[in-house]
Amino acid sequence: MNYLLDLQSFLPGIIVAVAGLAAIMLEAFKKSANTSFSVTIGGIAVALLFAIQSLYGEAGTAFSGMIVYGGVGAFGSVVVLLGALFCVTISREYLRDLDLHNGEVYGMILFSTTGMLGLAVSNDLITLFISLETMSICLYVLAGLMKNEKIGAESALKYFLLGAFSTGFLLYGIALIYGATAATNLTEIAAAAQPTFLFLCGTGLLFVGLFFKVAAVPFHMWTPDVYQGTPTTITAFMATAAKSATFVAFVLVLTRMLPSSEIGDWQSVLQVVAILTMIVGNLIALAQDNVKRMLAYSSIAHAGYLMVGLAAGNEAGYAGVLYYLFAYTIMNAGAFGVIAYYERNHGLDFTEIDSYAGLGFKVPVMGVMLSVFLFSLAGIPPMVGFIGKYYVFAAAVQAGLIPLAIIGVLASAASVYYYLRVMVYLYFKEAHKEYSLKTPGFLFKWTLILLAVLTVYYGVEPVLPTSSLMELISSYYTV
Amino acid sequence: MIEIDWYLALSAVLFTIGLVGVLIRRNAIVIFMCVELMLNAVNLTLISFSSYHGDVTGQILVFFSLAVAAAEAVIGLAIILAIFRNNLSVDITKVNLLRW
Amino acid sequence: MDTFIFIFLAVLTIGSGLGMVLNRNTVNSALFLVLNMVSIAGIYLLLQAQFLALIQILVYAGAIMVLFLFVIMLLNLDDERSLFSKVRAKYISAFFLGVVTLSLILYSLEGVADLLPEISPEMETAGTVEALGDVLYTDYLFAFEMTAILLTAAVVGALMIAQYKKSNNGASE
Amino acid sequence: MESPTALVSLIIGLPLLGFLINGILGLSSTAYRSKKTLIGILANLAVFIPFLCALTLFLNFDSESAAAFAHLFTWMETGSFSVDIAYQVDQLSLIMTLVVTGVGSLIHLYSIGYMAHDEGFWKFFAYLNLFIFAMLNLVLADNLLLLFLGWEGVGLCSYLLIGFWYTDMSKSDAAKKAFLYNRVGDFAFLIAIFMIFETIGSLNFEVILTSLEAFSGNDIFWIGLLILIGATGKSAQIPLFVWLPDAMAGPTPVSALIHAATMVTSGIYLITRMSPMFVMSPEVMMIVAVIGALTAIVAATIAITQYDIKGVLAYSTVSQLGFMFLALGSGAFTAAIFHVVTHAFFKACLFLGSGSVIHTMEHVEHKLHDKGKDVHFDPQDIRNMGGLRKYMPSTYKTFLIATIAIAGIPPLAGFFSKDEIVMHAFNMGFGEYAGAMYFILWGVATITAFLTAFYMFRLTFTTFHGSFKLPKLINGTEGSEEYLHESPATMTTALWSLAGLSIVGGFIGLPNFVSKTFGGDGHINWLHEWLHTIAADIPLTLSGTAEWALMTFAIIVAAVSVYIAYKMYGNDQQEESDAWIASKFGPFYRVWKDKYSLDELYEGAIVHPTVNFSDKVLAVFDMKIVDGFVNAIAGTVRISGSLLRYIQTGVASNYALFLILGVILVLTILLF
Repeated sequence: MNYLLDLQSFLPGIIVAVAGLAAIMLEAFKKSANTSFSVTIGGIAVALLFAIQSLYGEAGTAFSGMIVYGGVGAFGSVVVLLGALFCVTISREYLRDLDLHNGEVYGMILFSTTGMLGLAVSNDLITLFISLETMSICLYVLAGLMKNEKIGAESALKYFLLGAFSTGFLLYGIALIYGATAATNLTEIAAAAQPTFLFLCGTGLLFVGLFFKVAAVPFHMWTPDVYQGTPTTITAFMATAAKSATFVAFVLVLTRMLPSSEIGDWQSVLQVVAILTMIVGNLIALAQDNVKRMLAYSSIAHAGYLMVGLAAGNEAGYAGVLYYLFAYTIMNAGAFGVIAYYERNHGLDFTEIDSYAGLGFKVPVMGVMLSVFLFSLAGIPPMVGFIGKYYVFAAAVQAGLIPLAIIGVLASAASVYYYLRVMVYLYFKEAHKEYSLKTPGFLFKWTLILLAVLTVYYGVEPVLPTSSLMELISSYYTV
Repeated sequence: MIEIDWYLALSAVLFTIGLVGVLIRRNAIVIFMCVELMLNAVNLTLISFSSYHGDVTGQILVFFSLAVAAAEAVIGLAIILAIFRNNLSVDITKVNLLRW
Repeated sequence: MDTFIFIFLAVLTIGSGLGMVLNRNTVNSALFLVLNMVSIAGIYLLLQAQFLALIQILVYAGAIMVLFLFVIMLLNLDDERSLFSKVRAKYISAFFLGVVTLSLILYSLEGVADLLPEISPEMETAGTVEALGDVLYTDYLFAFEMTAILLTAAVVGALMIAQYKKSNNGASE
Repeated sequence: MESPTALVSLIIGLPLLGFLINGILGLSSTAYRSKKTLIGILANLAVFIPFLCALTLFLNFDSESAAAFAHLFTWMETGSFSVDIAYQVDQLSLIMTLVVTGVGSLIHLYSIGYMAHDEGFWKFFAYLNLFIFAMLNLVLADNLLLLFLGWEGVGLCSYLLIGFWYTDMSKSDAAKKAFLYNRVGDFAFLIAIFMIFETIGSLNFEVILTSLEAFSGNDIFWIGLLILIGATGKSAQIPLFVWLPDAMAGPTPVSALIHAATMVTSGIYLITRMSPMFVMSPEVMMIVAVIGALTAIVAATIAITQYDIKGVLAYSTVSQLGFMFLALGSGAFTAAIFHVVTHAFFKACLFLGSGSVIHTMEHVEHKLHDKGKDVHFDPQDIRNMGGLRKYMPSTYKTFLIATIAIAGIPPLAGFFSKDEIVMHAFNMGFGEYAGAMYFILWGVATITAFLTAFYMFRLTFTTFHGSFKLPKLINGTEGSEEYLHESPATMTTALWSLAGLSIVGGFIGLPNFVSKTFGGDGHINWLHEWLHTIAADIPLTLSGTAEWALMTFAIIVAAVSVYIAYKMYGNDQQEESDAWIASKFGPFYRVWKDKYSLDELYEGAIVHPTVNFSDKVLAVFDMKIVDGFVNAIAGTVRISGSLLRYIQTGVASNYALFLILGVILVLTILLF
């Protein structure tokens, strides 16, 4: 066994973990949050480079089949690292204003990212479980960053209690699958799988654990509360990187552990949950007056669209999910970023939609960018969000799930209402009182501009056409 | 000789007791203890399968699950401390500022 | 003989579990949970998982539950009379949901005994520290390393959350 | 010819880049907005460099070259349907690109001076660049879908630019009107696109035009008709032309660029592109010709009665577009494109000249205000002008050149193109299908040509000859002629360039018969040679003598018309002469002056009855049933949203309850 080779296959994760340790050490001994910040950015950026490099390498398994490298896992790692990178770059100013800027926060973000990277490459239920827990434990802490505020502690408590509760189901699912197949490795399970009730029940409970993490209805209830009570840039991190990692793990489970649809009717489960998620997420989002909470429900709705791609169960669907994750990471990080900016100026209450009246003209570039991100989230061409939706819905149609696609399109049409509502407030309502906004800092502003440019650019030229994503998926068939 | 059914059923019953406990209790610490009970129940299932399969993987998984439980306990109790400081209570029905 | 021990332990486990859920005193609940964990450790012995039985007592009953008790004492939460849910519908629905979930799980266990009739003879050696350590540091190295990160993160995270009114400007403490 | 991808990317990309740079920087930085020189130069380069690129492509191309394609990327792809961002470089698209970027560059140059004092300077140039980008997409697209995107894009830009001074209510109304009338046409065009896709399964021009036999005669008729309706919307033909005169509310360079030289000719471009299909249906051809001739004469008669300098030019544009449609309908696609080119030159020149005049008249008004005189007058009303040639010689000379060109006096540009059109219409009179009709159309065209020369010289004489009338008409404006001045160099440069083009522009389409008469080989019509692979022209069958006779006749008509106009308006007799015409033509004149009451007709015949009907009948139906239904759905959605949110009680154990419900749901689906 060549450990060096194994280590190399998880190089991005190792780099991020080491950076995390460094960030905490720097905080402890040098008391320098800025150095930690630089280490964090540097670590994630280097990890990102290695992840991109492995995207072009060949696929295989490492650590005695515990993880996969290359292929879908590499793509997932890239998306996770992108999400982490963007969220960290927009975090500094925001956290400073909240008086939360210190190295431990970055350490937590990095450890959490390590967990996500493990999740995105897991080829074994044990890896999946441990990585998921590493990610979650750090997220519980991050959710409670504003521990001296009532809502901060509350969001951490809810996230933690329900997260631990769902972990119970996840672990039970793994136990039953193990009982039915005597294996935890995904491919070994696929080889040993029989359509026994034990196995089906196990996969069902495993799904529950994953559904919880991606905030699918009816496992979504924690999402709005936690998103609202978490510092906004950290919310962006949860909504993009964490969700992407879990969805990639989901894709790995479906393609590697459950390739045969004859054993169980997983597609129906995914379909029902997708429909529930799209409908409930969008309906409640319609009734929200808090922009941050609205975005939380919208992220639930987006989990529904992603689930449509999973329910399609074909390569096009999985490829669509991967593309959508990329798109979603870009546009959602951007949207949360702009909201964080507005919030930074006027405190935490400044997420009520009423306070957005007339904001669009204050710092025009921010207003325009928020509009771009919201257009993209609403799936209006030529934004990247449209392309993502198009791919997953087209895959559903290809798989013959036409009703599902129709519900998806209707739901996303309804979603236009609440996204545009924010824009109506931004541009067509009179501001209640005169005030000025802080000028956004250099890094913050240009990160958002980059995100906005990417949102439009990938909407106009989707350089990651589904066919090459499909190759990523099929590259795993032999390993 | 005890058949595996009995172990599994015992485990399922314990799991359900924990589950119902989570639903009916209002004390955050007790709810958390119920979750620990659920995890224990799952560990029992894993060890039973491990023994009857004669495969060590299940025990390894229990080992990791113990580590996770320990980590969760540390974090969870810290969060409960924070809640207590803010609310002077650990009653979760009173922790409902975030809703709707 | 095994059977009697099992029945005894099973009754003890279920009883202590119910005791934990139903007792109004938080300290008592915690003590019931300790009892529950010890008896589960006994069942592990029946299943020939000696090492894990030991850890169960050391880690769970010994470390984790002491932590629980410590926090309960710290917060002075011994009595919870007022904290019991008064809504009867909630009990009924919780009980109902519990029964449905339990029956679904039990339903899925059908036929397992035919597949796995008896404890594998390999367990004589498989439950020992050597056997576990052997695979833990080779086959499951990745998970082991990830656990290391997990525990580090948990310790740091707990500090972050539990620190009281830390002034955060530039980490002056 | 090697692959044109790089050059095409530049041609398409630079205007977009210009739009993005000026748009984003202008939006984000107020400091940038005041750097007008920089903004102007960037915007100009963003059009001028593409012009040079197009010129390079053009010089490497000859009339026999096969079309070259630049496939930039595939936007989306599923199954047989793909959206390709791909461009087609051939003789036709090159001509159009040269016109769009060439005239576009000059107008951009002119705008630097014209808009110099406007607050929205950066926005104006950003929009203009965006327009050029959309227009280039339209003319270079290799498939109907991309063309349609460009088609919608130019519509959007036109809407934005007409309403550029959106604070003025009437201007934003004009923008809305343009938008609405265009939507009607676009809708028809879209249906045509669907029909084509359904039959052929592709929207690529090459594929469509090589598989025309797949269409039944009926299909061709309906598709042709729908495309025609689309074209009448964008190119302001009967019945959808009423938006164009109102569209002159926008800044004058916009009128010159969009509503005279480029966007409004996109309908003609589209039909020429699809010409092999149109010639298959003589019925549609005749409808096209009739619409064109009718529009030409209707607009010309209205133009006679107008006092607004831009109004006259607007109706003149509609009328000239009518000529182009007549050409299309007569199978003279080359002549139509020829007229597009020459018209772009002289009409842009006229509009810019009028802009120069308006600019100076506004200057007079401002100066008077500065002097504390509270006078108001319409700076666009020609009755206030007169004698301007003394004060703005360059504007006068260029305006006069362009007027001669549009009037059809040889050897200026307008003469050749218009003559070719009229001749083709006459030629079609001998055709198999509806010959007599084409003779009538020829007559209509000749009368229109007469009217064109007349109203254009009326405009020129009234504006520039005689004496400055403002001081005589309005108290407090005495001595205001001292404020009249020539426009800045950026504006006159553009004017002179366009005037020069109006003089020589006609030589790209010299009539072939002239050469034959003098023993040549009959191939001096360069444009005809250039486009012969694309435009499915119906050849002329007239004898040389007949052609000479027709041409001479046309020259005489134009000359007589100019002479009459000179006699009537050459020396300050505008008021008496208009009155004389009014008395002579009595009821007709009133109809012309009321613009055939078309706006009122649409209002009365369509809008009012619809409103009445809907008030009386539909309203009840609407309120009780439709509204009820819609409200019920919307209400249900909103209420269920509002109710559902209360599931979220904020108590964690309730959340756990739903989680368990989910568990039961999942397990039930899987196990049973």
